[in-house]
Amino acid sequence: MVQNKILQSFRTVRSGIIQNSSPLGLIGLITVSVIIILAILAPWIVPHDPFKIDATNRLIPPFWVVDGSMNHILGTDHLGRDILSRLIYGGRVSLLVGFLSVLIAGVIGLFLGLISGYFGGTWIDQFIMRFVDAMLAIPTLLLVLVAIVVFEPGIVTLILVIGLTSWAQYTRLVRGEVLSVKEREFVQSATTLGASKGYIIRKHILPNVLSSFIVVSTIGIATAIMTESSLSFLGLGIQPPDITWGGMLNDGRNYIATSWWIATFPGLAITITVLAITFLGDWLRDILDPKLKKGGDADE
Amino acid sequence: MKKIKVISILMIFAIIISACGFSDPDSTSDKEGETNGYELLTIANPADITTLDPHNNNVITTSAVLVNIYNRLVARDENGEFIPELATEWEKVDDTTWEFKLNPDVTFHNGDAFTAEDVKFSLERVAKDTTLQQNSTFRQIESVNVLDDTTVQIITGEPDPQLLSRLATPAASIFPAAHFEEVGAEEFFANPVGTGPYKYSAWERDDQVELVKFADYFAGEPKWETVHFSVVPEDSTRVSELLTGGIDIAFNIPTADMERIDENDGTHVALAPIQRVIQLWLSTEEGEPTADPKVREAIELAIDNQVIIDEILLGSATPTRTHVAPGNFGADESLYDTYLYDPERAKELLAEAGYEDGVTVEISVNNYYTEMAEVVVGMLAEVGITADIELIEQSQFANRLFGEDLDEGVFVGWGNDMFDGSVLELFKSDNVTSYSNPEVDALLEEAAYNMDEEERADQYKQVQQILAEDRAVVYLFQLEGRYGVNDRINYAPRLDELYYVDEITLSE
Amino acid sequence: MPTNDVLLEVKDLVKHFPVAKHRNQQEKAVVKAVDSVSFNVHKGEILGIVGESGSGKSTVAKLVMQLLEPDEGQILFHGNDIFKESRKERIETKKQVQMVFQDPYSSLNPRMTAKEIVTEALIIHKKIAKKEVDNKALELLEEVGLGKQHLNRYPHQFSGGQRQRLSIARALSLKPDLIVCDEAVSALDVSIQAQILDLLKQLQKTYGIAFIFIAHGLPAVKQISDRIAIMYKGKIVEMASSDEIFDAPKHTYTKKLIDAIPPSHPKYRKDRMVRED
Amino acid sequence: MSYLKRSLLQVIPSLLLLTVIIFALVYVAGDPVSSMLPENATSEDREILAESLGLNEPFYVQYFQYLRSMVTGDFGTSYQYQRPALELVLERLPATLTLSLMAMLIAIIISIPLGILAALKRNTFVDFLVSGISIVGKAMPNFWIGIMLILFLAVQIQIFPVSGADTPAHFVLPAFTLGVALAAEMTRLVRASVLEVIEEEYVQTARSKGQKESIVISKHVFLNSLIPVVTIVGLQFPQLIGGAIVVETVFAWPGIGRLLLTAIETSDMAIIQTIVFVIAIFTIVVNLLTDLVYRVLDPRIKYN
Amino acid sequence: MSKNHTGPLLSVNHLVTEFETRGKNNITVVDDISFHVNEGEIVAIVGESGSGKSITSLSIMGLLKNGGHVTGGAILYQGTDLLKLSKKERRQVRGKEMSMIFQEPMSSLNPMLRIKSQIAEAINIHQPAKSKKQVQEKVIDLLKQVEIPDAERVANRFPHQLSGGMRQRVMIAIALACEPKLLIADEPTTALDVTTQAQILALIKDLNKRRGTGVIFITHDLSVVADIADRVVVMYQGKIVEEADVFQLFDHPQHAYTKKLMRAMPTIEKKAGDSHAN
Repeated sequence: MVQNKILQSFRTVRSGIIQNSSPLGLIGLITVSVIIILAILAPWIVPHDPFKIDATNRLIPPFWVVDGSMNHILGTDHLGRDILSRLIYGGRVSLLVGFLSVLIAGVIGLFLGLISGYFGGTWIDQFIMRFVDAMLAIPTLLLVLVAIVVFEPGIVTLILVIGLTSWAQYTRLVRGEVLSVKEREFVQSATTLGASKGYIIRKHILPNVLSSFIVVSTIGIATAIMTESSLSFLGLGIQPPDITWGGMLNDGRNYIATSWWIATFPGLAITITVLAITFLGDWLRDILDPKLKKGGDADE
Repeated sequence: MKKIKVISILMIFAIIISACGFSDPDSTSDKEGETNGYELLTIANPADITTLDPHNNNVITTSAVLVNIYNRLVARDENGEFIPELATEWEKVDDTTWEFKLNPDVTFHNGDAFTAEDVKFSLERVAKDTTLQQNSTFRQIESVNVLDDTTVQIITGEPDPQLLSRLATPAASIFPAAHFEEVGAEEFFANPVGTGPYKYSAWERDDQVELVKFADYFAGEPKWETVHFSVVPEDSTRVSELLTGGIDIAFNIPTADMERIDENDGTHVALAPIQRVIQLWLSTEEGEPTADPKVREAIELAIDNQVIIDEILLGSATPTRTHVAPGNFGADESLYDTYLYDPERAKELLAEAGYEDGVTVEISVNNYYTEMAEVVVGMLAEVGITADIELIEQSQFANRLFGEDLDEGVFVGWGNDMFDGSVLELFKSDNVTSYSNPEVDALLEEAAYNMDEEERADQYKQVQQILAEDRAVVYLFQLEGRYGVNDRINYAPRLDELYYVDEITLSE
Repeated sequence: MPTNDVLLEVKDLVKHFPVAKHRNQQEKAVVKAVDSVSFNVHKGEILGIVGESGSGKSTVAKLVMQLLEPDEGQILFHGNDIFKESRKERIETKKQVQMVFQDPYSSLNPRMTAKEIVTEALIIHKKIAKKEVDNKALELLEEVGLGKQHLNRYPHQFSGGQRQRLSIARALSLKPDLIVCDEAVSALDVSIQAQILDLLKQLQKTYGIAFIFIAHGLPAVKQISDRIAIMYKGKIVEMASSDEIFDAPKHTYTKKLIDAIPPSHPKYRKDRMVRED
Repeated sequence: MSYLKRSLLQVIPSLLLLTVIIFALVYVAGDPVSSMLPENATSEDREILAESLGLNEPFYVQYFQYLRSMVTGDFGTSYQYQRPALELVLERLPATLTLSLMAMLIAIIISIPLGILAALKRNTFVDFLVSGISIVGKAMPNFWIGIMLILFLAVQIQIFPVSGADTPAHFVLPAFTLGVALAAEMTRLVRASVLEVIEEEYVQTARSKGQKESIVISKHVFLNSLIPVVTIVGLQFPQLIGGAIVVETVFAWPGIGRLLLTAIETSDMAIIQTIVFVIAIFTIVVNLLTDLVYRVLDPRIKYN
Repeated sequence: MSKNHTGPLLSVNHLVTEFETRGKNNITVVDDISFHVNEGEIVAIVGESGSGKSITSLSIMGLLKNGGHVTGGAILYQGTDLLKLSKKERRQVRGKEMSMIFQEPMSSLNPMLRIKSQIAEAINIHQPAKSKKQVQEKVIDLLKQVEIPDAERVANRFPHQLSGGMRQRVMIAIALACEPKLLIADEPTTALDVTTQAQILALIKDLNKRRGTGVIFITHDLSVVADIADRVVVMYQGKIVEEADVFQLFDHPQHAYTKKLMRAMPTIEKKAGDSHAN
């Protein structure tokens, strides 16, 4: 059964790729895959030790610029570290922060949203929604900032903090979706079949809520990566020697005018990743919509 | 359809044009109607002043501003020598009594005449009020006795060889006693009154402090009409402001921009040594790898001070093996402008200590010095020492330090606003460092109350030698202050990092 | 008809909905959606309920389906008051009363295949082993005139009429005694409507299932119903056999409804005489 | 009116929960004592100070004290500035609000025409370009945009001042930097909204009257597509203020964000609490306002 | 548009409408159809969903969207081929010469605007010379013409405050604002209750009779056709399969599809005892 499900969803995705071959979606998918693969394989493919500091080889420009060398294709930073290697390593942490924090926020948000939506109008719903309002009334960055002071900045802290402070938007989204799905007749129809609450949530509500949830989650990943870089800018991000794109961007901020490459490449990496994830999200929404699945038109 | 398109394009143009219309109003308006160029001086700091109360301040950038509003009895010249300010002369009556003759022709900004009562009030305030941040520096003062309008005696509890140094810090500023008591502290610091060359005009928080000329300044009419200490936290923005002529002096510019500023038409970089010495404290506590003197020595030998100075600081520092730099009391110049570097020997030492396969030390770093610390980490790695660094926000650093919540290694830049060897008291037992050496303790204790200058200086020199041998601290270098300066003015940065605005002149 | 033939008995059913209070209204305003409604459904009978939008006919359906709780009154199914039953009994009742909804586009979960939809009730009530699912699903689909090729399709791949067939197959799966059709053909093209009505009639004959057939117009109901109830503003204003309603309508509203029915041939036009002048 | 009353009542539990969240966070953040004393103070000094500040009381006592004084308008005193925190925050609030409003204005001015243009030219090069720019605009960290703008527009071509908050020209770069992400978001939203509305039958009705396409768009599409946009603008407001923390640092803008950063660096509890609270209240007010605007805009809600 | 034109009001000749689909062949939705409407005549187009009947009406109005294009044939209105007109000329035909009402009275009125301004808009477009007061009077007059009671009050309301039937009356008022010669009604009663449907049908018939407006009435419901049409065009899969006088069609349906439709019609009249039977 499980295998069937997996096979089926694989087929779904595959047919989605073939039939809704939005080029942007495909570009997004490929880009994200490449970044993930690079991140996983980082230790084996980086041309240099990304942590190796060499003060005498600092600020070497990329190879196509005068004074650049093929040894450091994208140049070196202000401490003489190889930028390409650091970019590849940085992707690890940035993606980890993005995915895991959204996972945390998503799980909490989905859970509370389902409860709140299903029990819409009751005191449970009221309580959850007031909590959501409270969370949403504070800018996420501000919440993260305050929280980061409490705990020491680090990868785990950051993931936890971003995750625990950004669930409210998911709750709100999921609740809204649940409320609207709940009114659809097929849910009533399941009730008339004698289905239990748990069954209805699991089988009817959740699958119909999931697609917009997934789309918003992909955007959440992008937002988390941006939040991390903003924190790095404010000096409260992930600490060296851990490498993140935000941290690299921040390292380079004083060199933008003199050694542009230090900040430009991580900046590009963030932008490209966020773009790719956004494309991927839009595209996921399309392929997760069964209405766009082909196969046998109505005949009568 | 067409109309919509036209409208949208027009809208976008409208923003751009309206924006351009406003652009650059101050740079043009300032230049016009200019008579002598002394109308406005703008100095940009990375942080705002924290208070207008010098007694309740321990931030150097705040002092740098406040010294223009208030005066002390004595001051230091640009080389660190004592010079008269509100006091015309002083003498040591006995080991615990000092007598000061005051300048009779001084008036406060509000017109009040400066008298001995003001000195008594001000110094006793900072010496007695334990809630003030500078209280501990002045606790030595038992009382201030007014002999007549222009004579005071300061009585210390113990013999205090550093009294003059204390009185020369900005924290010893003198307030108008009658006015202060009349309006109360809150109102006083909302509109502070001092005797300095510039009067307080406005403080727009996180934006700028505005001072204006005090024409009746006792030492002669000040040069500048208005002085702005503006706050530009982002380094690159501060440099940009300097390059576009928005400011005259930009403090603490990134080394990366030094060349740009020098090459830019109309700006240059001014460098001068400051009291700050970058140092790495190493725990000698039992159980830590750094408890082994060989490891500590290896660390010192692994660091190539000159490479950091040349590559990261572009030459704007001097290597040192002591905190007490020349110009300070008790400096051991044999330890200055020198460093030890021998990575091969460092490896040997590690092997001797049983760490052939490497050793890991944890270092807490004040994030102000991240870049240098990271290079040090790289150098330590070369000889087989893995340094895990934890960056600590500049302002959190002190908390963590005094909460004794730091790692075995501490990478820190430490100033010396007393210009005295007493700064070494950091290494007295039961202080923030873990170091404990009875010999050092005894020397420092004696020196603290020793009124014999020569002997006292010698005691400090001995301490410096012992520390250089024990390596509970590895000194790296004395920093230079890096200021970006507009070519229209002459500005020579000072050792104490203070801005004496009146020393800044227009260039010809 | 003898009373032991009664499958469903609705007694004095009342359901009010609160509406937002108006500024200068003191009392709580309510909509009397169902206002003291009583009727019986006999075994194997098709009862048509006709009323325009807002007449309360859908609320009656929801009450019968236990999707709503009544404010007053009783609903007896096989003689038991369904709102006083235990949880377990209620589930039993639910199995025996099924529903086909109006909107063929929202009454089917877009993420389930036809197979999953029609066998869902069986799986919920654990009446079927996993390997039987395909066979049972096919059986049900064939019952409503669909075939093997439809098993793994999603609802959006069906036409409106086919979807309504799916809904009926789903309702049939538990072999219920009563199926409530709430405007089940209103959204369909006329020719499709006829097919669905035929299907229902056939199911009634084959399995003896009773139907409550709700519609907003008389024509559809006339064709299929044994008896017809006319609802107007929350009340049943007239209830009689299908022929009686058309031959001798008593209530003025019933007459108005009949009057509004378009002719089946231009020759029955009411204004024909005028037009030909 | 009853709507307003109801909304206001709903706000109260949220605010209470908010105070708990804030207080808990700041409580854990803990020890402000060290930052208040000079570098060489003794541990007795620390103890005395902690005692005098009531920092040795248990959590709930401190919370209720906090709540009680807050109700009376006392948000505590900043250690760093030795002044009432509320006063400090309110002093900076106008700068941040002006910046945020300017950013929002810029975002609106940019996004509405571009969004409409993209929708009307759907699937053409123009649409692709606009959508592309807007996605990129959202994907760039705003401090990066800010530093770049300074380098090019202020240092290279010198058409705008670098930093500070003196003249209208000073607004342009920071407000633009802050508004870019919102503009990008809104452009996409306006586009989607217009595309949706343009499919509505009443638009066909207007065309069937023989109305000019430009008037069809301005009269029938524009206003209707504005409704979801208004809602988003309200929801985005807190994120805008969040962005201001970064932008204020880049452009030396003397607002609440800078105050917050200083406060965070010095663990100035009172200021942090007050800022979070004031921003939250502001957000709630803005949300109420957008709700009202929404009600005014949409007669379906207004006349019900 | 020549005033003294003598032929049919509208004649559609070999009309072909296609829709673009990305990357694939175009879909032909209306496939070479021809029919005409005389002045004062009600022509019903009957067909099931997807038969192309609505697309035909949109093609005539020039309101095709989503990649739909007329790719062949001619649409002659009083002898002028509408397809050869410029966009502007085409627009001026809409509303003034021919107008349209839609199926969904819920969504065919702009929810943001008051009833009066939506009707006034239709007047202002083609008769800009009218003063505000004249327009106002005309609005009320139109509302009265479509038998809306309390016209002054309704004029000031928003669409959502009206019932479905009232909205459809307002739509008809808008369509009639400039007294067009042709009214296209696309399933105008499908979403309405039976009694409301009867009223709207009566209204359309009445307007047709009193003003001589030609009507194209699109529906899937033969009984509505029986009630209203003079002539019937039956469409099936984009083609016209039958065209006949309404009596002829009901008495002698030719095409199999027509017959199927006929069979599906629910009948309520009793054959015997019908006074009109002849």
